[in-house]
Amino acid sequence: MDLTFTPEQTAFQEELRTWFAANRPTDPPDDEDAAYQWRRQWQKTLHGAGLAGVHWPKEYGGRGATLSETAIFFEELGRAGAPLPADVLGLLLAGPTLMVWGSQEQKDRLLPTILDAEESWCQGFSEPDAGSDFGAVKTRAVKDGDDWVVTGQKVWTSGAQYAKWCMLVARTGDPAEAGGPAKHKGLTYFVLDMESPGVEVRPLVQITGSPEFNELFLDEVRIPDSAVVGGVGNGWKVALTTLMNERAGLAFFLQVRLRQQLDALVDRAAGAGGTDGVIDDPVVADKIADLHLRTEALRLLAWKGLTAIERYGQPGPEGSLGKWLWSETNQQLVEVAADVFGSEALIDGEPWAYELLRARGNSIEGGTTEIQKNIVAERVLGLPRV
Amino acid sequence: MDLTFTPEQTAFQEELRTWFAANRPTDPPDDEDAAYQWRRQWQKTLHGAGLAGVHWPKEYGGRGATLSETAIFFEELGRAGAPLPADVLGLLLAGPTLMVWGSQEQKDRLLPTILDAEESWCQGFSEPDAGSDFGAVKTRAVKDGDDWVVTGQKVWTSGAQYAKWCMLVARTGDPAEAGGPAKHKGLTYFVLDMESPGVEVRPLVQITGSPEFNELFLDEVRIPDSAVVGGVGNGWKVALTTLMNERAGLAFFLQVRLRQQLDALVDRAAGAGGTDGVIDDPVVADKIADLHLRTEALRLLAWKGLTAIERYGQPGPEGSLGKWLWSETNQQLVEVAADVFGSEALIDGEPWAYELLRARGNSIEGGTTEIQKNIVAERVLGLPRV
Amino acid sequence: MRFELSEDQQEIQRTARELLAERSSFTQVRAAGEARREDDALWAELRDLGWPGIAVDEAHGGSGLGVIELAAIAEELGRAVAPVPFLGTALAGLVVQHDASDGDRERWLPGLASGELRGAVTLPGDAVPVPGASDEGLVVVAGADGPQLHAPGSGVAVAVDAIDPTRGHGRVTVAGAAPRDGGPGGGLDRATIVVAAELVGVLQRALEATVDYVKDRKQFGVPVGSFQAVKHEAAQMLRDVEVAKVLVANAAWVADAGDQAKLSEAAALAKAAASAAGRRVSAQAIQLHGGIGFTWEADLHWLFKRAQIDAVLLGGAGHHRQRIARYAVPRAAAAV
Amino acid sequence: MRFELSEDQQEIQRTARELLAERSSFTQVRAAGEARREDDALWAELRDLGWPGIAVDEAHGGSGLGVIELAAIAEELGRAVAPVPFLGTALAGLVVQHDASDGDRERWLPGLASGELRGAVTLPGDAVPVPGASDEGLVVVAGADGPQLHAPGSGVAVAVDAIDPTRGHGRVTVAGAAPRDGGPGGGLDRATIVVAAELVGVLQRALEATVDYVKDRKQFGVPVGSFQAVKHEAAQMLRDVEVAKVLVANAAWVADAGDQAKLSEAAALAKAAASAAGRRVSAQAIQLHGGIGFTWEADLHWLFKRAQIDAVLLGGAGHHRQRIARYAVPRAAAAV
Repeated sequence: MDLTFTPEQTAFQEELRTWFAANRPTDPPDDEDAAYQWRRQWQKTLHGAGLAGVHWPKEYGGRGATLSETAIFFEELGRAGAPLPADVLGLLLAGPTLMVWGSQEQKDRLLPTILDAEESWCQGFSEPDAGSDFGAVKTRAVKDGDDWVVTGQKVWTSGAQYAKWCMLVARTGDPAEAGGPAKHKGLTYFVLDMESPGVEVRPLVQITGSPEFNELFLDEVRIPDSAVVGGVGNGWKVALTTLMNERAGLAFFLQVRLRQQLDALVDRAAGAGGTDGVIDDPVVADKIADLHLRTEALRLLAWKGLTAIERYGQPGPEGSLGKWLWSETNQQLVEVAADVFGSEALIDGEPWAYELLRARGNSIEGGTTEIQKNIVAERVLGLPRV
Repeated sequence: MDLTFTPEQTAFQEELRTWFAANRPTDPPDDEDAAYQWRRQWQKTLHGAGLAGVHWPKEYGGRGATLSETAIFFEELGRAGAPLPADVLGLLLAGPTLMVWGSQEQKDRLLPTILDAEESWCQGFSEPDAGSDFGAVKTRAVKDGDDWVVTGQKVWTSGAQYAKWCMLVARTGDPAEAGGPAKHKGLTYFVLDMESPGVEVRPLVQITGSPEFNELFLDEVRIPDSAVVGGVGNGWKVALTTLMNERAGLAFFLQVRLRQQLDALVDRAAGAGGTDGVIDDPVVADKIADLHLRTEALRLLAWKGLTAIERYGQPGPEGSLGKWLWSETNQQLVEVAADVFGSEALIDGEPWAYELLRARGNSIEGGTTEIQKNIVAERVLGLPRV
Repeated sequence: MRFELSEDQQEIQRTARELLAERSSFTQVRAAGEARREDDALWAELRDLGWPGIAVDEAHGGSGLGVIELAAIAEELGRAVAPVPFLGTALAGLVVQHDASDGDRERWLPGLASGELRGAVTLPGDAVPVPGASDEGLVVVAGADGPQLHAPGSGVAVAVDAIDPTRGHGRVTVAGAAPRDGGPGGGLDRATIVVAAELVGVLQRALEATVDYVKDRKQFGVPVGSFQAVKHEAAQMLRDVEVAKVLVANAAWVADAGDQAKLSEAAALAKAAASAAGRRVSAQAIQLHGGIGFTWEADLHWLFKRAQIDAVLLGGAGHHRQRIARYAVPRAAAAV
Repeated sequence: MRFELSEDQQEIQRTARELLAERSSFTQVRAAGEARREDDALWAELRDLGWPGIAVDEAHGGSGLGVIELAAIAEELGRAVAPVPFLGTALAGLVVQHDASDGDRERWLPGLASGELRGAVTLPGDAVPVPGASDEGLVVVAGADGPQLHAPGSGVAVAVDAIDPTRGHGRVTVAGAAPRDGGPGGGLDRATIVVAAELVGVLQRALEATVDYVKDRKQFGVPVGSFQAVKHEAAQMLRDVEVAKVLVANAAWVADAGDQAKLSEAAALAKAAASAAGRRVSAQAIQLHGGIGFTWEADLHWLFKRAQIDAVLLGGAGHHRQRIARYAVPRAAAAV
């Protein structure tokens, strides 16, 4: 056991703290488009300091950070109260996927504009009738000369209104395969230019009132064959690479954000009773202690998972448990907040009210809690699929 | 809405209270066999007052009580701190099943000795590999002249060591049907004389240390054809009648017993803090309030279920929910008790320690909680079986 | 012992349900919610039908019926997330009628019964957005020493946009502790029961919508309702709703039977159960709808948002559980 | 940052596991439990190997290793439900070494380190059956003003038959409140961590037994482990165990790193997590075994019973959560 950082890691952490303190962004504008531009500017600032893609290899313009350093970066980003860069999908998902599967031409064209926030990305995986079931993808791509002609609908495409590119999975095999035993075989992974004719983006408003996601409609959109990633019919494998990258660094960011929310809640709960820096209501204290315990466990689980990956090349059970525990903990936190903060958590426009509503999505987005439990039972405990 | 008793019901309740006050049994002996005889004597006392089978029709020697009166009987029995009669399986299960399915000869021979506690019953439904799955019954009965020759094993047969008769379900059809699509077709319901050669009863000790249940081994036991109940191959239907009777009155008894346990716990929790008749620890108070709420809900659900049966001839969702809620509540209660009572709940032989261990069986016996939830989802909410 | 509404009570409930199915569909709720404007036409119609005064004494212009009938109507309005200022007005009527002075009764009840005057009830020291509280209406702060009545124009209520946009809310900041009991005449207890009844209606609707959805929606080639995890979660929702239902029904009956000794305990049990179920069931409804359930379009959020407010209005589950614990002690002492 | 045992620590754990698989199988545990007699031969063997003194200073006859190594051994003994008086003796060694006077160290540590003297630790005001507490051994009552040491023959401990029959317990009734912190030198904190570690071992075994069982056992023609409800319950067991594990590992590391400022909080987190998991996981193991799990024959009950005692020994989950809340406040104040 050694739960301290190496001198190099400590130096990196201190470098980041100093840099974040000096470069903390201003408060975000209220307007949605302006807020996006503000986060884009933040990414450019990070890029200027070589911090936009710390985990990217140096050959692609990154810093070549180790997994631990990447974790430290996301912890410090969260701790500084700074936002994620604008194109987190490009930086965490599209970029690493292209590095593995992309052609030289694709890498040369697409990677540099991710880092410098000149072109951003969205993800076209989910469909209205597919949900968590990748094999049910119905969006069709039919070869026509040197192009593929694509028609279909995608949902939950966050950032689509700002994206130049889309990671698109479509069915190039027999449509009858959808949902069948060969359902994963006929899938192909494309890079879609969002400015192509036939692409339509419609905002999908959430229960928070914010259009955080979009629906994406594709009507006979032409994609050149050169935009296929990883070969025709290989889309399932390529998409898995994308999905595997999804939560690596984010787990650290989310865990620190949870810690910050909890600290704000504890501070208020202690102040509210207000005698001597303790929480006067033992029932609230009991709940807050449990939140504190879970949040600390999430931090430790994230680091334990990293040790497993660094030493054995594969994650332990920590990763699969983390998403589930995080979403549940965040949902409990906002409910305790509703009790402690009263009105503030129930009045439109107040940050805690937004959190109360937004947290309901935590156990759905990025794989529902039900799916996470299946994964833990089947892949970690080895229980039979049926 | 009318949550009061009719004058007749109130009179019956008062009659019972008076009678129980005058006839409260002595404390039970420690020895297991002696305790059984004590409960048998108690049933004889009840029978002497016409109270052994209040729900039995008058033609069979019962009191012909309505469902509400039967509920009142079990509530008052529990409230008096009195035990259930010794042959609760005969009174609640075997008797009512025979009334529906038995031949005149069977009724004449078997019903009177149930009421007067001269002969008692056990239930041979469960098997080691069947558990909750009736269709997997493997005990075989093969016709040989006028007899059936039965070989197999049963488990969870409580009271088998004292029983004269056993409600036995065995497979008279093709053994290959077990677990197959026609799995319920080849079952037949027998009355087995426990004194027959080839019957062996072995105590099955529980985690409490008590042999509350038994294993029953049948080795070429001969049962006369006249002991078939409801016809060869009709065993599934007959057994369902038995199962439907299982919790009718017991729900009221269990609910009142839970209330008594909770009152004892509350009394102690209030005394422990001991200032002014409140529970000083708000965390304990919070948990106890929830137990109180659940116990009160169980009482109301039981009565609501009775209204549904009396008015519409079929139970509402209350019955299926009751078993699940009761077992969970009782398990929570014993854990709170372990916190409030300290040592007493963790020392062998102390009543609360017995309860702590015994409660673990609540969510397994009589259909596991998982099965109860399936039933609620499929039969009450109408969700698809697959 | 008959654990169901009488024929007359069922008729009231059925009529309310049919009217609101027509007049407060999700399309209409959406129109009101998105505009943040209550449905004045619907409110006028309900006033004409005498709903606001259903439990107000006939002497003061009401129908003189009981909490059972009022709760039945509140449940239907909850089920429909009706965009009208009914709840606050009805609650104020209960507290004024049972806990206030004769003079206050004469002064305020006729207006509340006709719905001409809007009302709202809250606890002192509470910071919850209060449905119906506005400077144009009567604001009742039900304190330990009985209700304080704040007349229209008193400025005690400040309008706020609560997360439930289907009716108006106000913030009422009055210091003091919430009363341990339920009002000198049981008015606050009755009001608490009616909030719980509205909440039960909201949850019943959320459960039904969820069951319909999971029967219909397919994933991995089968209805999602055939997955055991979904089944068990739906079963848990039903259990939560049923537990709240029987405790609310019991409390309403205790109120109308005039059993003052048991009223506070029954009301606390009803609200504790409904509040706990309120958060769990409305959240689980979204969960079992998956991504769709998290969209504005899916209409579940109207239910979720109203449930969040009702769950804390006149005290949340924790507040009422502390009250229940106090009632449990003498009860146990008597029994043991 | 390396979140796993070092090679040496892994070697200690592996050796312990192998030895106990041989010497404390369920057959052997059953023999001891049914006779209510600890396994003296096994205890002699463990004493020869120096286990009781693993974390006692070399100056006092121990091996001078840390809480990490001791916790690794305690975890294995828990996994094996070993019928030996190890736990109490090791806990007493920790408290005497870190929280007692030099004189007491010299007087008591050599005997505890060799296992010649048995020990036990409990909190004042607690009524839990204390593993190892007997009139023949040293009984430590870790109070708010430091530990009170009760020498053999003091009569402070009365032998009781606890529900866990695989080792001896005593009832120690000393008035007073449990300390808010974890001993003047962190000895009580370290002892708390070691109880949590034993508990984690018990739970890990319960989880593994359950997973094996549900993979194997068939019902309705398929392994019960293929039912989604069973899968999800098993997943929850794993989560509970993993959460407890990382918090125990962290606390042991904080103890050995000598970070006194963080020790009490880390110990409280570890014990709160392990105690909560202790009840849930051991109960769920029985549940997922169905009827079989409820039988004496199935051996799960040895795990369940030890888990019940460990869950409340040196404070249950609720006690430690109240402590955690106190540590959370200054932490938040510093951060916000």
